[in-house]
Order: sequence, then C-alpha cells, then structure tokens
Amino acid sequence: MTDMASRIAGKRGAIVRNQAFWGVVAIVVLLAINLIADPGYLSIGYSDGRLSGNLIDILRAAAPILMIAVGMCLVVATGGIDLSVGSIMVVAGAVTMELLSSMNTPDSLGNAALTIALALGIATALGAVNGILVSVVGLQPFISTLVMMLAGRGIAKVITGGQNTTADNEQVEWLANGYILGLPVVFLLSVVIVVLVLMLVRRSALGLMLEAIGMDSRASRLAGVKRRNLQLTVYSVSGLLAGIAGVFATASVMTVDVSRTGYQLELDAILAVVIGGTSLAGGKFSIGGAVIGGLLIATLDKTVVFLGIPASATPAFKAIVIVALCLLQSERVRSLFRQRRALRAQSQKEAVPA
Amino acid sequence: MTVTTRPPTGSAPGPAPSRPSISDRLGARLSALPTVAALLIFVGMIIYGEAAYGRIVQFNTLSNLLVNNAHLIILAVALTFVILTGGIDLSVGAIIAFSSVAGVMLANAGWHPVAAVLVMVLIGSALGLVSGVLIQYFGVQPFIATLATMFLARGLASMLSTVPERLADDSAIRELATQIKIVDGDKVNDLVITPGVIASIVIVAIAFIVLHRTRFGRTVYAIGGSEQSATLMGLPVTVTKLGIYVISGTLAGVAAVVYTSRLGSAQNITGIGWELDAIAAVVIGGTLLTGGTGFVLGSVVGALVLGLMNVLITRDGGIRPEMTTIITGGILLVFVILQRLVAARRRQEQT
Amino acid sequence: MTGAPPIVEMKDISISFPGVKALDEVDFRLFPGEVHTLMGENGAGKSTLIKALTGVYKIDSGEILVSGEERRFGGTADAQAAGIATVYQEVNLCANLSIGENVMLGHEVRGALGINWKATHRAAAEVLSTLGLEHLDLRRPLSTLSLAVQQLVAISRAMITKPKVLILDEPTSSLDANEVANLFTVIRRLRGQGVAILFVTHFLDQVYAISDRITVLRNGAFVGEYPTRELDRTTLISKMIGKDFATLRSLGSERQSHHYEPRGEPLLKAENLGRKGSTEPTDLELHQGEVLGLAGLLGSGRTELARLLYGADKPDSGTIWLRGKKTDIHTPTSALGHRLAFSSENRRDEGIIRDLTVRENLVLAVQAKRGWFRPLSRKEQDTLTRKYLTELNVRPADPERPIKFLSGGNQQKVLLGRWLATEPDLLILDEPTRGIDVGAKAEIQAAVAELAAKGVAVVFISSELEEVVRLSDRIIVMKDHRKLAELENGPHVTAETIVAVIADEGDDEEGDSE
Amino acid sequence: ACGGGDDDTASGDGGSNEGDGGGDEIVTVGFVAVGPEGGWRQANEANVQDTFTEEAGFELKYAPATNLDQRSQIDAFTSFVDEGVDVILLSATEGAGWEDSLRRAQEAEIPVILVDRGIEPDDTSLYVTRIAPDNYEVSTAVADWAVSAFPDGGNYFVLEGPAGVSVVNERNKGWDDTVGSVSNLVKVGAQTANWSTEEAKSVFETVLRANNNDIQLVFAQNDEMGLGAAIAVEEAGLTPGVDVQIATIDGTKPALEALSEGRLSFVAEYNPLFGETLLEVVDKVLNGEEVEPYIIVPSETFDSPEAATAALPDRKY
Ligand SMILES: Nc1ncnc2c1ncn2[C@@H]1O[C@H](COP(=O)(O)OP(=O)(O)OP(=O)(O)O)[C@@H](O)[C@H]1O
Ligand SMILES: Nc1ncnc2c1ncn2[C@@H]1O[C@H](COP(=O)(O)OP(=O)(O)OP(=O)(O)O)[C@@H](O)[C@H]1O
Ligand SMILES: [Mg+2]
Ligand SMILES: [Mg+2]
Repeated sequence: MTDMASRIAGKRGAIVRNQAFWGVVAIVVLLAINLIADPGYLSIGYSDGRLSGNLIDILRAAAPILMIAVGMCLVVATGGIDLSVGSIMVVAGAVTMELLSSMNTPDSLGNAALTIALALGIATALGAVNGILVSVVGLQPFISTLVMMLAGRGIAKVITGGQNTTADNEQVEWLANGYILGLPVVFLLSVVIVVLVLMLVRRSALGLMLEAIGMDSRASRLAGVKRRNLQLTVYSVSGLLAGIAGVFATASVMTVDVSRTGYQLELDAILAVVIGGTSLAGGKFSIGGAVIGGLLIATLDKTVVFLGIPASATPAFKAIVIVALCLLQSERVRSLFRQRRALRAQSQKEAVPA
Repeated sequence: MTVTTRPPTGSAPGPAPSRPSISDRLGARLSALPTVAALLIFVGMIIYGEAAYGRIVQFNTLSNLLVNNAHLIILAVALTFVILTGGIDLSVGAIIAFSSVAGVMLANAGWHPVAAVLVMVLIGSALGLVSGVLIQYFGVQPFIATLATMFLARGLASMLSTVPERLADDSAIRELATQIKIVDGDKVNDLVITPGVIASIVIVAIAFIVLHRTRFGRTVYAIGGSEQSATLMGLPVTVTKLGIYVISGTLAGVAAVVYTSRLGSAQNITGIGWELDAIAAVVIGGTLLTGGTGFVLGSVVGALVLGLMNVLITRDGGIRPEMTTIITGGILLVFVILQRLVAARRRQEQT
Repeated sequence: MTGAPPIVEMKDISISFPGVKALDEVDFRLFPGEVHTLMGENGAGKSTLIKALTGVYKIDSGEILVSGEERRFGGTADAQAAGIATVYQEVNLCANLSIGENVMLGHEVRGALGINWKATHRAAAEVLSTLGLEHLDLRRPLSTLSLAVQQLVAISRAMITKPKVLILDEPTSSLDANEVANLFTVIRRLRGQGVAILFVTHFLDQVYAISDRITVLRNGAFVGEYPTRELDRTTLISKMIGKDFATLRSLGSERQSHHYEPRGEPLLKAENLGRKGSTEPTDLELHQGEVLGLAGLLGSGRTELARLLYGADKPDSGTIWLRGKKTDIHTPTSALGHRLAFSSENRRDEGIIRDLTVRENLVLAVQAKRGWFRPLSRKEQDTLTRKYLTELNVRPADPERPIKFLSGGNQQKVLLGRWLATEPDLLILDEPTRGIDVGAKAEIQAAVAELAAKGVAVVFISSELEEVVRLSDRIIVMKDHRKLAELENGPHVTAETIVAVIADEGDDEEGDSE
Repeated sequence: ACGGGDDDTASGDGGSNEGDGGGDEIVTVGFVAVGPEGGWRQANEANVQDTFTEEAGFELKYAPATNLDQRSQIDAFTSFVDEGVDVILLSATEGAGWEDSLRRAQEAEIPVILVDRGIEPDDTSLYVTRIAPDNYEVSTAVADWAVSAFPDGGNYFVLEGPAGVSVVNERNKGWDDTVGSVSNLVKVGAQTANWSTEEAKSVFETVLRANNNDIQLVFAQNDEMGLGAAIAVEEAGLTPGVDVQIATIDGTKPALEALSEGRLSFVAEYNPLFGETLLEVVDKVLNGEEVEPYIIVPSETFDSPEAATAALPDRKY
C-alpha cells in the first residue's frame, strides 16, 4: 500500500521534475491573467472559414518561433547553439521579397514556388556553412553562428540594397495569412514540421545519436557515431527551418525589414528550448518541451500587448517570468518543497504510532 | 608582453627527456600564440591604415582609440573572467543602461556625485550577484541566467526613463571625462588621456594580477579546465563563480560610469549589443569560449582591434553600410580559424 | 598503534541513491600510523564511503568522528582544512593548467606580490621528486602526461597539504611495478610519520605488501574489519564476493593451456603502420580466433598502436589488409563497418556516455553501424541488452539506469557488451580490466577466452603482465613506441620473460625513465 | 551659429587635400549617418550620397551607425575630426551627448552641419546649422488632421518607435500637445512596434481584440508601422479608412500607394530630399558665409487618395 502511494508520489515527482510542466503552468497562468482582464479573452469566433480569437492569434504568432525552436532544439542537443537563426530568417525573407518584387507577378503560383524554393535553398546553405564551420573546421558553435549572425544580416541588406523591399504575390501571402479548416496555415504548417521532425528524430535513431554527440563527442566518435555528418545535418536543418520561418514572417506583411525581421529571435528560440527542459550543455532534448516553450513565449508577447503593459516595462516583465520559471525548474527550489513535504509526512507518521 | 604571462620557473632538476621537452616548451608558448597573433594583426592594421589612409599614427587618433574604447576594454576584462570559467555574461550592455540612467537621475536629484558613482558601480555588482546566484544556487545555465538579468536591467532602465537623462553641466561626474593633455599638439592633435582611460588601464593591471598571481585567479582557470575537478580538488568553486559574475557586473558598472561621464547623458537604449562586442574582443584576444585558456591582455588587444577596425572602415568611407557587419564577422572568423589552426598544430606537436 | 584512539571513525553510515542503497550502516575506523585497505567488489561502496567522509555526498544517517569530534564536511575543501587529503578514484586534475600548478592549486606559496611562482614551483618539484617525478618540466601542460603520470601528480597534490589522513582511491590502477614501488616507499614513510592512510585497490598483492588492516564491504554492507596478517587471500576473496574462490580460479586458468595454431590467411595484416610522434612503423599479423597480447611498460605505445588499427587516429604511413584485401581504415565508423571494435582504456572520457542509460550505451555502436535511419526496434534493443547484461553478469541488471550510476567494473562490462553486440571479427581491448575487482576481472578474462574460441581475433592490452601471459597466444612487446619483440606464448613464457626482454633492450639503449 | 572658421576656409588645416594628392580642390565631407533604418532614411541618405559626388567636387565619407548605436557614431565622428575632413554632416541617432565631440570639431576648426536630427540641449554655438524637417511640426500636422477628421471624437491608438528614441519623443510631444487637449479623442494605449511592419501588424491585431475593435484612429509614427496596422485591420474583418483610419508620418511611396487605395487616411511627409539645400549650405559654409542656424525643410501632407495619386508619379522614394 505504501508502495502504491510512493509510486503515485513518484509519478507526480516525475511530472513536476519534467521542466516543460512549468512552461505549461506559466501559459495557463498568463491566460488566466488575460481572462481576468477580459472575460471574453478565450472566446473563439468563426466567420467565413476562419476561426478567430486571441488563442488563434497566439498560435499564429507562435508558428515562426516553433519552427526555429525545433531547429534550435536539435542543435542544442548536439551541444551546440545557433545564434544565426534570426539572421537566416531575414536572408530568406529578403530573397523572397526581392525576387517576387522583381518578378512582379501578383498571383503566379509557379513564381511563388520557385521563389520559396530558392529562399529555402539559400537558408539551408547558410545553415550548412554553420555546420561546416562547426564540424569540419572545428570552431565553437557560439562563434561560428555569431559570425553568421553578423554576416547574415549584412547579406540580407546586400540582397535588398539596404531597402525594406515590398512585393505582391497572392500565393505567398496566403501561406502566411490564409486559413485551412478554420486554422491559420502557418500554424498548421508549423505543426506539420514539428510532427515530421519528431517522427524523424524519435522513430529513427537520430535522437539517440544527437544526444550521444551532445553528451560526449569523443566517446560517441569511438562508438562509430558520425559526428560530422550529423552536425552538418542539424545545422542545415536549423537553417532550413529558420528559412521557412523567415519566409512566413515576411510574407505575413509582404515586406522584409532588413534590420528588424528576425531580430533577436534567436534569443526567443533558445529560451523556448531551455524552458522546454533541454540543457544548453547538450544531451537529452525534448522537442515537445521546445514547442511548449515557444507557445509560452508567444503567449507572453501577446499578453504584454493585450494587457497594454507599457513598452518600457515589457523587458522587465519578461525577465520576471523567465526568472520565476528558472527558479521553479531548479533542483534546489524543488528540494526545498520536497523537504517541506517530507517534514509534513514525517510529522504525520510520528503521529501514528508504529 | 603577453608572452611573459607564464611565470618563470627554476630549471627542473634532473635530466629532462629530450623528446617531449622541445615540443612541450613550444606547446606552452603556443597557448599564447593567438594572443600574439592578435597583437601582430593589430600592428599590421595600424601600418596598413597609415599607408592607405594616413593620419593613423598620430597623437589624436591613437589616444582617441583608447578614449573611445575605454569602456569596451573594461567590458572585455569583465567577460574575460566569465569566459575563462566557461560561462558567459549577456547582461553587461543592459547593466550599463540601467546603471547610467539611475546614476544620472540620482546625480540630478542632488545626490553627491561620489555617492551617485558608487551607486552606479554597486548596481552592477548587485545585478552580477543576481546572475551569480541564479547560476550557482539554482543551477540556471549562464546563458539563460544572464539573459534574464539582461531583460531585467533593460526593463528597469526603461522604467526609470525612456528619454535621455542629461547630467547637469556643472556635474562633477562630467569631470571623470576631463581630457588631460599630455602633449598639446597642433589643433586637436593632442596626446590626451582621460580618467576613464586611466581606470581601464588600472582595471586591466589589477585583472592581470588577480588572474595570474592570486589563488582566486588560478581557481578561475581551474574551473574553466574542469569544474568537477576543481570542486574535488577542494577549490572554492562556489565562491569563485559567484565572484566572477559579481566582478563582471561591477566592471559593467564601472564601464557605465566611464561611458556616461564622457557622454554627459544616459539612456535606456545605451549598450544594446555591447556584450557581443566584448565577447568578440575576448575571443579575438585568444581566449577560448570553452574556458580555461586565455589572457586578459589578449582581450585588451581584441578590444583595440575592434576599435581600430571601426576607425579604418570610417576612414575608408566608401564601404557600403551593409558590408560593415559582414566585415566584422569575417574578421572574427579569421581570428578563430587562426586559433583553431594553432590549437591543431599544438596537438600535433604534443603527440 | 592500537592504543591510540582512531583519527577517523564512521558509524552506521547509510547513503542511498535513487534505486540503490550504496551504503547500509557501514562502520569504519582509521588509526594514525596505519595503512588501512578498503576492499570490495566493484560497486561495493568503497568510493561512496570515501566521498561520504569528505562530504562530497551527504549521508542519510550515521555519525562521522574526526579526532573524536563529530564532523560533517561540506566538501573536499572542508575536509582538507581538517587535515584529510583525498585522491579520488578518477583522476581529477585540470588538463589546461601546468603540472606545477595542478600540484599546488589552492596551496600556492604567496608573497607580497601575490603568488610567488618560483617558490611555488620549488615546492611542487620537491613533492614530485618523492614519487620519482623529478624529471618533469613543471611548466608543461598536464594534458601532455599519460594517465599514469597524472595519477602520480594527483597523489603528489594530496601530499602537499601535509595531511593527517591521506585517502587514496585506487591510486595504482594505471601504475606499473616501478611506480607502485615508489609510491609504497612514500606511503611507508608517511605511515612512519604517523599519517593515517586509507587505501583502495583491487590488486591483492599490493594489499598484502602494504596494508596493516582491511575493511571489507559487500553490496554496500559492512562485512568486517581484519588485521591483514590474520586474513589469507582465499578468505579475503570469499569475504568480498560472498562465494567460493575455486569457481573463480577455474574461470581464469583455462586459457594458458590453450594454444592456437594460426592457419591460412591472416584476418588482418598491417605493414609499416605508423604515425609520426606516436608509433614507429610496425608490422603486424592477426588470425581468427587468436589472442594477441600487447605488453610493455606505461608509455610504450600500446594504446597508440591500437588506436591506429581502429582508425581512432589516422595513420600516416603503412597499409592494412583485411581478409586479404587492402583496406583503408581511417575513422572508427569505417572500422566498425569492417567488423573491428575497440574498447578504449579511458573509460570515463572515451567509453561510457555518462548520461545515457545502460541500454542506450550498449546499443550505441550497433546502432551507429546500422546508421540512424535504420533504427533497432525497442524489442531488439531490449533483447540485446538483456542478453549481454546476463552474459556478462552486470549488476544491477537494470537496463534503464543511467550508466554513470554503475560502478566502474560494471561500466566496463557494459562497454564490453557494446562491442560484443557489434559482432566483431577483431576486438581490441585496451586495459579492459583496469580498476576492476577480482571477480569481474575473471569474468572479463573468461569472456575473452570464449570469444577467441568462437573465432574472434582479440588484441588484448593490459599493464598486468600475468594477465597478458595467461590470455595471449602471441605477445608483442613494445617499447618507446615501437615493436621490440614478438613471442609465441607457451609454458616457457612468463611475466619475467617479458620483463627481461624489455630490460635487455633497455641496457643497450639507455632508455629514459618514463 | 559660429559660422565655421573665421578666416580659414575649406582646407583650413591644409592636411587632407595634400594627403589625397588631389590636384583640384576636392572637398572631403564626413557623413556620420544612421544607416539602414527604413524607407525614409534610405531615401535621405541616398539623396545625400548622390549630391556630394566626385563630379561635384566632393569626396563623401559615409559612416553609418552599427545597429543605430550612438557610440559607433561618436567613434566615426571622432575619427573624422582626427583625420581632418573639411566638413562633417551629422545625422545623430540620439540628440544627447554630443557636446564634447562638437567641441573637439570646433577646436579642429571643422564645421559641423546637423542633418535631420538635432542635438540636446540645442546649443547652436556648437554647430553651424541644422537642416531638417521638423518632427514636432509634422506630428502636429497629423494631430491637426485628426482633430478635424474626428469632430465627434473617437478612440485612438499610437504605434511608436522604440521606447526612448528622440524622434519618438518629439513625435509624441507634437501629437500630445494638440490632441491631448481635445477631450473627446480618447487614447486607448500606445505600444512600440520598433518601426516594423511585421511587429505593428502583430501588435495591432491584439490591440483590436483587447478593445473589441472599438478603435477609430491609429497614429503610426512611421509608414511601415501604419501599413502593418492596415493589414491587421483587414485581417480583423474591418475596412481601413472606414472603420479604422490610419495616419502615418514619412510619406514613402508604399504609404502613398496605400493612401491612394484608401487603406491609409492621412500621410504627413517628412521630406528626406534636401541634398541640394545641404550642398548650398556646405558651399556657403566653406566660403565663410553666414547661414541660418536652423533651416527647416518644407514638408507636405497628403490627406486624401486624390492628393496621393497626384503625388505618386514623381515620388522618388
Ligand atoms: N552519484 C551516484 N548516483 C547514484 N548511484 C551511485 C552514485 N555513485 C555511486 N552509485 C552507486 O553506488 C554503488 C557504490 O558505488 P561505488 O562507486 O562506491 O563503488 P566502488 O566500491 O567504489 O566500486 P569500484 O571498485 O568500481 O570503484 C554502486 O552501485 C553505484 O552504482
Ligand atoms: N590527458 C590525457 N588525455 C587523453 N589522452 C592522454 C592523456 N594523457 C595521455 N594520453 C594518451 O594516453 C595514452 C597512454 O599513453 P601511455 O604513455 O600510458 O602509453 P601506452 O603504452 O600507449 O598506454 P598504456 O597506458 O596502456 O601503457 C597515450 O596515447 C597518450 O597520448
Ligand atoms: Mg570506486
Ligand atoms: Mg594505454
């Protein structure tokens, strides 16, 4: 019987120890705050084929973050970091807008496909450059991707000649702003991407290999794990996903803003990954956790606007949420809780004579 | 100057086996090689600049290189401590914003300038302590902890004020930027030095002594080598790690004083991205981001390389704006690849 | 000596880790001026007891008295301040710092201008010379030293503090006879000065050579405390493993009578295989079902040769023929593909992946060989894992436990399982028995013998010459990074034969003392 | 204004021209610029660069800020002074903190002309002249339009640039000074969208939700954010120009196009094209002539689709 009790306690412990759990808690808390501010917050409307409401907005805002967070999660698993995702986003956006505007074909499907393919190709190539610097040249990921972060934004500016290029193309616009089954296309696409990556990683042995590299690259090399190829793959995938996110971010307004698109989004992605319980030191990773982290960040951003928190106070608000989450996730705080519980349990036990 | 960082030793007794010792001696030097390379490249850049654009090797350009980058040098020293332990501090730029806005507002509110300056520095220490506690006691990863501190400091700064806060014209804090002319040349061609520059030089000197001649400093290196080993060797790891984040924050506070006094005003948007400049300076100076190897003097050279690069780009005047970040990135890349080659070389020598 | 009160007394110490009771009410006493050996199988709780004493682990219950006072240390530093210096089982030094600094870290000699490096190095040189390391250049980075010398450096470091209690957790696991002798001289001198020494080893010879008293642990429980004189080997072993020694002996002895006559084409043939600075060009032949021993002193280059064979390091000269075909082996991946396997001597850094589970560690190489897109199903993984956990008698046989929570010997067995699971034709084992208890050692030796009987070619590297002689069909003796001699094993070959081969050569060449 | 050097002219310190070896009197102009920031800035700086060409007898050294960081501007400014250029054009990202640098330029006898943004405190003795459209006036113009367009009042929302930037502060002041006194125009909030279309869309989408679409007017402090707001309005199923009227500042081509389509309701030009005026002033300064301390660049406003359509064909930016 005590065995049963302890098993239940153990299960509860496992959930509480699961760091993403606290991300979910934070999302719920934020939504609750919004709900208090406006009782209609969670209501979802439906008109001409599209659901609408704050929740839908959050999902749509989360889509690009989810995409880059998933890529980041894989990179972080190998013990790396990708600071360049924001810059790769702007490059992909710049390529898309520049090409579309030079074609000036508002509703050509072929041009849309061609443009996106090219943008994603370039994004993947930039990711691959990161991969080569890390895996073949052997540079530290922080520096390699920092270089790419600096250079990427420059490249985007070169592509557009420093301008914020605007273009028209219905197909591309639909991707970013359209709806299928009442849900935003972007969000559905990000779900598809998450599911694909999840299957790829967990149904194959890729996840194990990435974790092995992240935990101990020397030992895994001797065990025959192909570190180079895998790192190259992972950084390329991160580049590709950043490219997709970049195309969407720009397509939603059909403008690329060379100095703002994707600016500092790498930080959001890294936060999402960490909130999801993946350690930046590499190793065990959780894509589901990263998704929760991404949703949390989108919720946070939207909450700040919804509550009308003054722009000047937003960073501090963000900081407080992050610190609170970090504390909840920390072993020390949990052990404090455990001790309290244990003390309570003990006093109960002592009350009942053996 | 950077080569002497390894202390001299008495000759080891006994016959040294000849095979390893030559290459090993080379090995010991090689760890300083990226730093030396940075120095050489710095000198090379000066020579190139003088030849291509002129007016580089003259009093004002060189002293302005120091004056303009004094705060960056201080930040680079701060980051050197942190990076040597294998950590990172993203909050320094935001700390500068908060500390300077708060300091200027206090000074304008009638606080004694010394008190205001002290508070500016202590704000840095306090925020550093916050990062340190998060990292050391709550197991938050340095990247995330200092990111949180960065948001916090930036947020506090903008909650204080979003408009430029200007120091009163007669504020004593401004005197910290007094240009002391050592050689009064033609027009502006003077050799000048400011209290800020002096502060940065003193800080570098102290940092050098702390890192190379105190147990605290050696513990910093040991933690960078292996934190677990350092703990099991009985070194005061917790205190040291807390210490370096406090040092880093404090130095950011000092940098805030130096920068603010020169500008005469403070603003919540100051210092965005400076942490990356400081990190770049440290890396260019030959310190590995994984921790354990590097020299504080290298970071100074790194900061000067970055500063000089900006001067040269300005002097050229024809470089398209979109190219500047690409160039910065490229230079950084060249340096790290160089370091990489040296490291590979060293490994080869050792076996 | 028995009259004096104990300097350390631990009573009823219990520690549990998730899922294991590592120590269960263990008692332990340590007297000034004695060498006290802690004995027990891998995972018996020796290292844990030491860490409990120095405060690295918090104890769940029990009492620790130091010099009669109850103490709870907060960590190594605390213990050091109380006069207890410890060398933990894995070498814990900082590879990025110089040798001299590693010895003196935290105890540097300070002058008016901070650390006085001259004096500091002098002090380091002094203590290193007591262990016969006076020839080391103190400014060399530690990373240039072999594991063995690092172990000696770590011991020197512990002596710097002039401790009242010196704890050495398996200090001799990578040392050769000379170095052990040096170490024992030092230990005896310290004992003479009244220092209490706690010593852990799996080498019975060493126990009887140096120790005054033995405490035996089994499965985290206290078995007993005995004066060494009163305990013979057989009894000691049966106390440690809790079963009869005869069964063990029968396992290990099989191989010596077995002699394999190589026939036909060699499985692997290497010509001129070498790498600048690590291995002189070497010729080598290996047949199926043969055990090839690599013998030599520390630093003789056995590991390097093995790594070249496996492609862990790239050779820069020579050719390899596998099954008669010229083959390029340039990475571990390609070696695995050619059915080679290599178990590194550096279990911690190049063997286990600490945070993965036993199962994941075990299937890793098989999976890597198949490629990530052809995953082993969970069922296949479980079957493989169960098979090798049983076959190699890994304890605890829990596939889902992170491997870092296993004791060294059991980690080693899991690694052996990892390589066996790839079904290699050629298995290279570098120091597979280092730091492993008698029982496990016999089991690993038996596994090697069995493999050879199944037709697998084995390269066996060990610093214990007896073991090499017992297991090998042929022995290559190495020195100074080259092949010195090749001996057919037989009744006439003993450990002494090999020592003589090395020594003879040394007279001609005036070799260095490393 | 101090009027540059008293009797020295262009090659006052005689250095740079000899150094460059130019036979003709090539005038070196150091342009401490802002760099890529948006359509307006792009037009402005390209205009300056196109004006001070080699054919016109100038060597223009263009030094954009990195990431809008004032420090990089000060570095560039210092470097121009050390180098001894003939004139410095300064587009400050930030108004405060320029005194020391300007004083050094004075000591080096290099005239400084402020382009677009002014300095704080506005000490006219430190520079020769400032040439710029007036942020305060431009936003006042928007405010005047708002007051007249909403006689019955309404709810409005402000999309700002990054908190703390001086342009934002000036444009807020111009607006608040006029609209703040009109009690029936109710401010429901203000948020930064960092000058960006994408962020403006995301922010305004949520703002509409939070206010149940009950917003009639948006004051976007630049065109890009206004366009983002327009998209958000459309996505919410409303019609920009009818349900929500959007007023922006800058007058870039995309904004005028949007105005002509009726998606925006009011665009106040913040005229970037004053290279010619600048050139004249530089010539005057180098010849030692007096110039006005503040030269305001005239800006237009466009308050109807027709006005925008008319202006579009010769819109250069
Ligand atoms: N940090 C830990 N967490 C969980 N379990 C641990 C930990 N450290 C040790 N153990 C477990 O405690 C038991 C005792 O381990 P310990 O390292 O003390 O053995 P040992 O006697 O030193 O063995 P060896 O001879 O292999 O060194 C083992 O079962 C081991 O798996
Ligand atoms: N700190 C270290 N980290 C990694 N590898 C090391 C380290 N020190 C030494 N080595 C490597 O470990 C191997 C051990 O070398 P050693 O001098 O002991 O000779 P060996 O005969 O090859 O090996 P053995 O230890 O089995 O006798 C060498 O290949 C050396 O390069
Ligand atoms: Mg042990
Ligand atoms: Mg070896």
